[in-house]
Amino acid sequence: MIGGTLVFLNTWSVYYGAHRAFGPLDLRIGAGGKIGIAGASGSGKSTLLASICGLLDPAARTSGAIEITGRIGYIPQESLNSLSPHLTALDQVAEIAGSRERASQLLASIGITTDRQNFYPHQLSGGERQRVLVQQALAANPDVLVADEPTANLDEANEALVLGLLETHQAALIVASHRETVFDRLQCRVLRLTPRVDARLASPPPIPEAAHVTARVDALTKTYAHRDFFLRQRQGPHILDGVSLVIRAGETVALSGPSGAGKSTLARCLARRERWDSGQIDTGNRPAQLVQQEPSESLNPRWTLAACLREAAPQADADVLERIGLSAKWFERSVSELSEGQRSRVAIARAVLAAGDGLLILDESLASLDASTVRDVAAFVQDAQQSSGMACLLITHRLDLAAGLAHRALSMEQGRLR
Amino acid sequence: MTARIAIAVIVAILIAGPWLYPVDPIAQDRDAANTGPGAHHWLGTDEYGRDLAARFLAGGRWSVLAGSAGTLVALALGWIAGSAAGFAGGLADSLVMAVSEWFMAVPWLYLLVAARAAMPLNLPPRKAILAIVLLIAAINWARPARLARGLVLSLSQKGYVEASRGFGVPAWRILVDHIFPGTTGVLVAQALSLLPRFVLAEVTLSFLGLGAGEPYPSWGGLIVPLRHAYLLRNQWWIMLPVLLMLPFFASFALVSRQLERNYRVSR
Amino acid sequence: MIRRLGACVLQLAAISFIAFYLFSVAPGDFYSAERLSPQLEGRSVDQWRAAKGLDEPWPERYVLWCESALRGDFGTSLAYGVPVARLIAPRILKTALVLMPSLALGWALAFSLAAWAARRRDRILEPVMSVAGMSPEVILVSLLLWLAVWAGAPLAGAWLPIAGLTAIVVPLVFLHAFSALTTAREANFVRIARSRGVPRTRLWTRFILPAAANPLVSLLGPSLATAVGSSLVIEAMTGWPGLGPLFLEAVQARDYDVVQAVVVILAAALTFLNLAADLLLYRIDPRIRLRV
Amino acid sequence: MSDLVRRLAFLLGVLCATLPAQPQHGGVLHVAQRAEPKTFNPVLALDAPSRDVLRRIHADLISIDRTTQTTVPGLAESWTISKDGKVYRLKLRKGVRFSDGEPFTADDVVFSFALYLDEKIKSPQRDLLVINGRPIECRKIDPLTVEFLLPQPYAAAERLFDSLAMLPKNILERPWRAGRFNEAWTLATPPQQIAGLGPFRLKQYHPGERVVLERNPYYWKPERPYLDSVDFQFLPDEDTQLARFTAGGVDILNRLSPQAVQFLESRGAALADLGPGLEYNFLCFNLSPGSPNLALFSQQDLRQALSLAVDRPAMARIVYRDRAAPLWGNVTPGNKLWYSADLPHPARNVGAAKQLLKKANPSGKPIAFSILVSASSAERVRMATMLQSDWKELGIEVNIVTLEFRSMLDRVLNTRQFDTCIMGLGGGDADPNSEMNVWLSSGGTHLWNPNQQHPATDWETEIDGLMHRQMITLDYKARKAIYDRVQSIVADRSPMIFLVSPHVVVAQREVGNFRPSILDHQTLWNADELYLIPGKHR
Repeated sequence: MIGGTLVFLNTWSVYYGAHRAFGPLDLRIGAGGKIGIAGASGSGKSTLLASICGLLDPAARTSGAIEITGRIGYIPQESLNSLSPHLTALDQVAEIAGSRERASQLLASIGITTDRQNFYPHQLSGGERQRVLVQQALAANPDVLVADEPTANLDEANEALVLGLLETHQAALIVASHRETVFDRLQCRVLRLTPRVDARLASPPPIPEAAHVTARVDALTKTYAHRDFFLRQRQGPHILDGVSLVIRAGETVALSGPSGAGKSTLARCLARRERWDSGQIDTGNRPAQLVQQEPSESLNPRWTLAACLREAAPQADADVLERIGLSAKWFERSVSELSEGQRSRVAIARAVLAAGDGLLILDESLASLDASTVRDVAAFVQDAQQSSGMACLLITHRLDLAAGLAHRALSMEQGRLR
Repeated sequence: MTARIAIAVIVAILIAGPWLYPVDPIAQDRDAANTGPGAHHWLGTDEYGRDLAARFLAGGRWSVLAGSAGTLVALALGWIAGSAAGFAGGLADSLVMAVSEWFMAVPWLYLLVAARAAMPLNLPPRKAILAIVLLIAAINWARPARLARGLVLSLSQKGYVEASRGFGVPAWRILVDHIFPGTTGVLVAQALSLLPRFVLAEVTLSFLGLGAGEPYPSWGGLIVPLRHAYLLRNQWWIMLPVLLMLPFFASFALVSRQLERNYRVSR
Repeated sequence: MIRRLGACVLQLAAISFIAFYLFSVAPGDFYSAERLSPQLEGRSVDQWRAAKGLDEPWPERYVLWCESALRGDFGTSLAYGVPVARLIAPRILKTALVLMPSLALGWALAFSLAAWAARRRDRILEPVMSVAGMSPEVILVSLLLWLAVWAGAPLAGAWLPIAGLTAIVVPLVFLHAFSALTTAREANFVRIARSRGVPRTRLWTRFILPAAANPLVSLLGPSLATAVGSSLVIEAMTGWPGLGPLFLEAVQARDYDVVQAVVVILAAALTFLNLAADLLLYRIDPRIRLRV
Repeated sequence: MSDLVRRLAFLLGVLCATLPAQPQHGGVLHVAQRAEPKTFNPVLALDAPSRDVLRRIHADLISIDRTTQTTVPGLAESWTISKDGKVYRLKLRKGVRFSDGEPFTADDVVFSFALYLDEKIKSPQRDLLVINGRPIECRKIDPLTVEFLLPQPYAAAERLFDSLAMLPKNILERPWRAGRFNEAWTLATPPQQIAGLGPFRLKQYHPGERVVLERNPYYWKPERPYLDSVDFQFLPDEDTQLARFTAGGVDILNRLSPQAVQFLESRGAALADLGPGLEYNFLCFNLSPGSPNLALFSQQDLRQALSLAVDRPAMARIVYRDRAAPLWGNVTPGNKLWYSADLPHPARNVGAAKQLLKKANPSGKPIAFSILVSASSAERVRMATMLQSDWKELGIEVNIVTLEFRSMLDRVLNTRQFDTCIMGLGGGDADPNSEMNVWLSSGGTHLWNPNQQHPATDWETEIDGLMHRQMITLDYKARKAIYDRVQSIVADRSPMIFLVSPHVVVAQREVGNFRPSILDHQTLWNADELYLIPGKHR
């Protein structure tokens, strides 16, 4: 085979049972090569990368040829269980790097200070974890870096850091993402598993004059207190510190800020999923509807779409599916048959129906969704705002979304709104 | 898969027993006492000359029923208490857990002794044993409860549960619609691993002097002689019924394990 | 810590109460058997009962028991006429003498078996163990006895009860260890670490074993509980002079001070082992130790 | 092969045991015991295990020769009985010493009886020494003579002295005076503080494990005992006992279960079948006023019908593997002095039984009742199972209720809430006097209707009279005649249905002078004569 080729795929495809995840696919990458894998969610990006790294789960069947020469460094999509909960950040890297000194340098080089190096994954922020994963991969100084959504739920600052790392490293690069900006930044040849879609977002509808207040938050304060092993009270830091906020009917408010700033806590309080220490929340007669990261999680996989939708809105019928870009025929299908992205569409649509003229909160729900999904969902939300005057709190770290969808943008830091 | 078939076959045999092998399990053919397997008595006879094959079949029918009853009670109590604790959380939770710990530490033997002694004299032995088994089941709610609690705890943090809370679905509906269905897999697995224990409970009971249901056969009763395996080596055939039970128990264990693994994977 | 201990003490109190109550509902008492002897007049038996205060209602007896127990005096055995403490002390040692080795042995054996089975994705051992786990002690021991004689092994000494107990512990531990290890080795971060080229031994020592630890640590208490329960029966059968024969005899003879003492002591042992297990968990699992 | 060797060894053993070989000194005899002793104080000992051990340590004035079942001199070398049978004068042996070297005198005898009769101590032996509410008196005549005054003539009173341990005044008097006798000689007492007159003395006690006795150097019989020590091992489980026996760790086994006997037979062990013992098993009807089924059971025809329908030989064959004697009366063939041979032994006759039943139950309405039996006695549960199938042929539905031992006793002796129960009696002495409480209608163990103020039936009245008469009749023949009458009444009225009497079977490995008996202690009663046949013991 041709010298310098590190990864070579020939009519390569992966099946789960009868369903083909992707392919057949041809791909060749040599030293220094950079390939971006684009495609709607459910198009098999992650499966492709896993298959290259030999991390396919045993159930999958493959066909075609694959040749890997040289060491692969895999950067999985950030999540708690991609790092061992029993090792400190330093050890995670040291296990690969061989020496703690080198590991310490590597981590310091990406802004993880020596004191935070001895933290365990659950103590680190999502961004820090993602950076640790990257450094772990780099520590093995691989010939090919395989990164799966490396920036999916990172704020601007972290995203820049991580992409910087990938850029500067001399290894060849295969990166999967649903965001074109990543590819532009890394200047890589883009391989599309599904055709590119026009992801321009419709501008937000005007807020009707004298719109009544849908949600009011006054001086909301919350600290985390827990009993430790010896049943002693432990006073935690302020998560929310006198937050006040007003959202009017039909209005969309974007809320951004570094991870750990208290955005999600505010959302959970609004949705009455958490208690707070002091202050008032008034969302009218019903609590706010909250959709969190991984919206698909909020559908019971054992149920049919019909059941899921009707649980929230008894009057829901099949044409809801049409309006979010799914076929009405699937109304009676089981959730488990749907792809990640399709589930997310349904989940968000359901929340919208449930919210009615109340408040809808999207907490990073759009972060991991591909462009076309975001577009359809956004459209659906905006319809609802126009027809029923639903208000929307959009928590996101993506300025493009905030700019495209919100009437006004707020940012939060250390429990305070700015 | 084979295990499931095995279970089905054995259950079928047990049910069809009286027709396949029409022998009275409690008739004493005293001249043929302690005879080995033969054309007359397929599995030989016990010290009264009662046909062991017939006793195996009849006993199996009864023991499996009694065992299932026991399992049902234990799991029902355990699951209700456990999921209540796990779902409600807070004080109720810690209370249930504490009580369950007591239940596991207290010697219940006396309760069994007392209960047996308090039963009316005209209560047929089988009903008496069944009552004891059910009592044991009621006492053994603790372990299933802890299991159920764990499951419910993890389930009630799932996105779709929080979501339907958000929709204002009442708690009982959430339990019924989302949480119980989520636990059924493990529930069945538990049931399968518990049932044999309840069938075997009788053995320990008889060791503790809580009696067997003479003259009526039961699998527990057929195993009891094995306690004297050392003495009864020259009556090897008393082991035959036990050997016949093994595949049954084994396949139960197998299926139970499979179900548990499936659950682990699905999570 | 104080609160935690307080909870344990409360639990012990509850257990002692329930045990005592259950005792009182069982018919007959220590002297029932003497009534059957033709050489004895019923009157003398009544006198004995009265002398030992057996004719008092059980609540009073319980209060009395609590008072003396708090003073560290567990009463006097009806059968032996000596303080229960003196009766039990030597036997606890003997029981520990078989408990500890068989627990250690059982855990070691079961764990290595489980690790082996988990590594080569073995499918046979598991069902075998779960069937073995069902067999009642009484039968297990008598089969052991049979084997021992057949093999001409010496029947005196500790090895027989130890073997029996180990046979009880192994399946229990194996099943938990096996499922814990199989889940751990399939865990996401383990597969990633493997793909990063972490050598196998490191993979097991640094990634898989810590991940499998939690369920096993929380198994410590239950495994001891099971072992103790079985040891009572096994000792009685093999004639090992531990708590077992004494306890079963006392149960049948309604020698309630002895029974009560044994129950409370065992319960205490279990409670504090559970506490220790939690402490250990707290030490080894950062997610519990360091909450955000 | 190894089996052949074993058989040869066994034959050899039998030879050596039978040939008048010269007894050898030395060696340890290992004996298996179900439970450990509860006390080392013979005055307080309630349970068999304690007595089995203590009787090797202590000695009595007059003993019952276990083989002839008649009395022979013990510490008292001779005794005389006054004409009216109220005064017993015992002459003690000269130069007898306790195991600590202290001499044994009349004072010790008087002291011992003071202990047994002390109301505060509440010794279980006390009731034996109290005749019609008046205690026996004990007087010292001179250092080697004691005199016993009975409140009334008492047949075979000398038997009372058997197994009444004579105790050292110099050791036990202080605690007794201090009112702390109940703490004396417990299991916690150091062995050297315990002294007795028996062939052995206490050496070590390992809690829950074993008691070791050593040769008593001061034992009064010259050259006795042969054994250096006796080692009682506590093995609650019979299977383990047998395993140890076959492995050679145990020399003597007592109270063997039928299964065990069969097993030992198959292993060719040296078994001694002594024929039926004193234990008689029976089904007892509940004839108390409050009995649930009184109307039914008080019909004699029914009781007799049921008795007729019992297949006793089959019971002996199946329950005891033919090592038992069918019973039709309360005295077993094993009781040489009191067995009455001319008691009728009607064979099973279902036809006749049905006839009787019709008389008892003309309406022919279905009869159903329950049999109460202790779950801890496998044999009696088996009897119940057989009775049930026997009586099914009479169209009677029997429900077997197996209860844990003490729960069952509570129903039988306390609440009296039962229809019928299966029990066994006859552990003690062969003499009728030891069973007064069973046959007197006022007795506490008059099981079918205990503690009556006045006899409920005329036949019970008659039995009462007879029992009192035999107690004061001194002539054996006359007593025998009276007691035979009692037996025939009970058998005919059958308030109890007598079933079977198991043989006493014991096993031994190369033990010389082995002369087992059906009376307690079956194998060790002549421990001072036992010796180990040389060359056979590790």
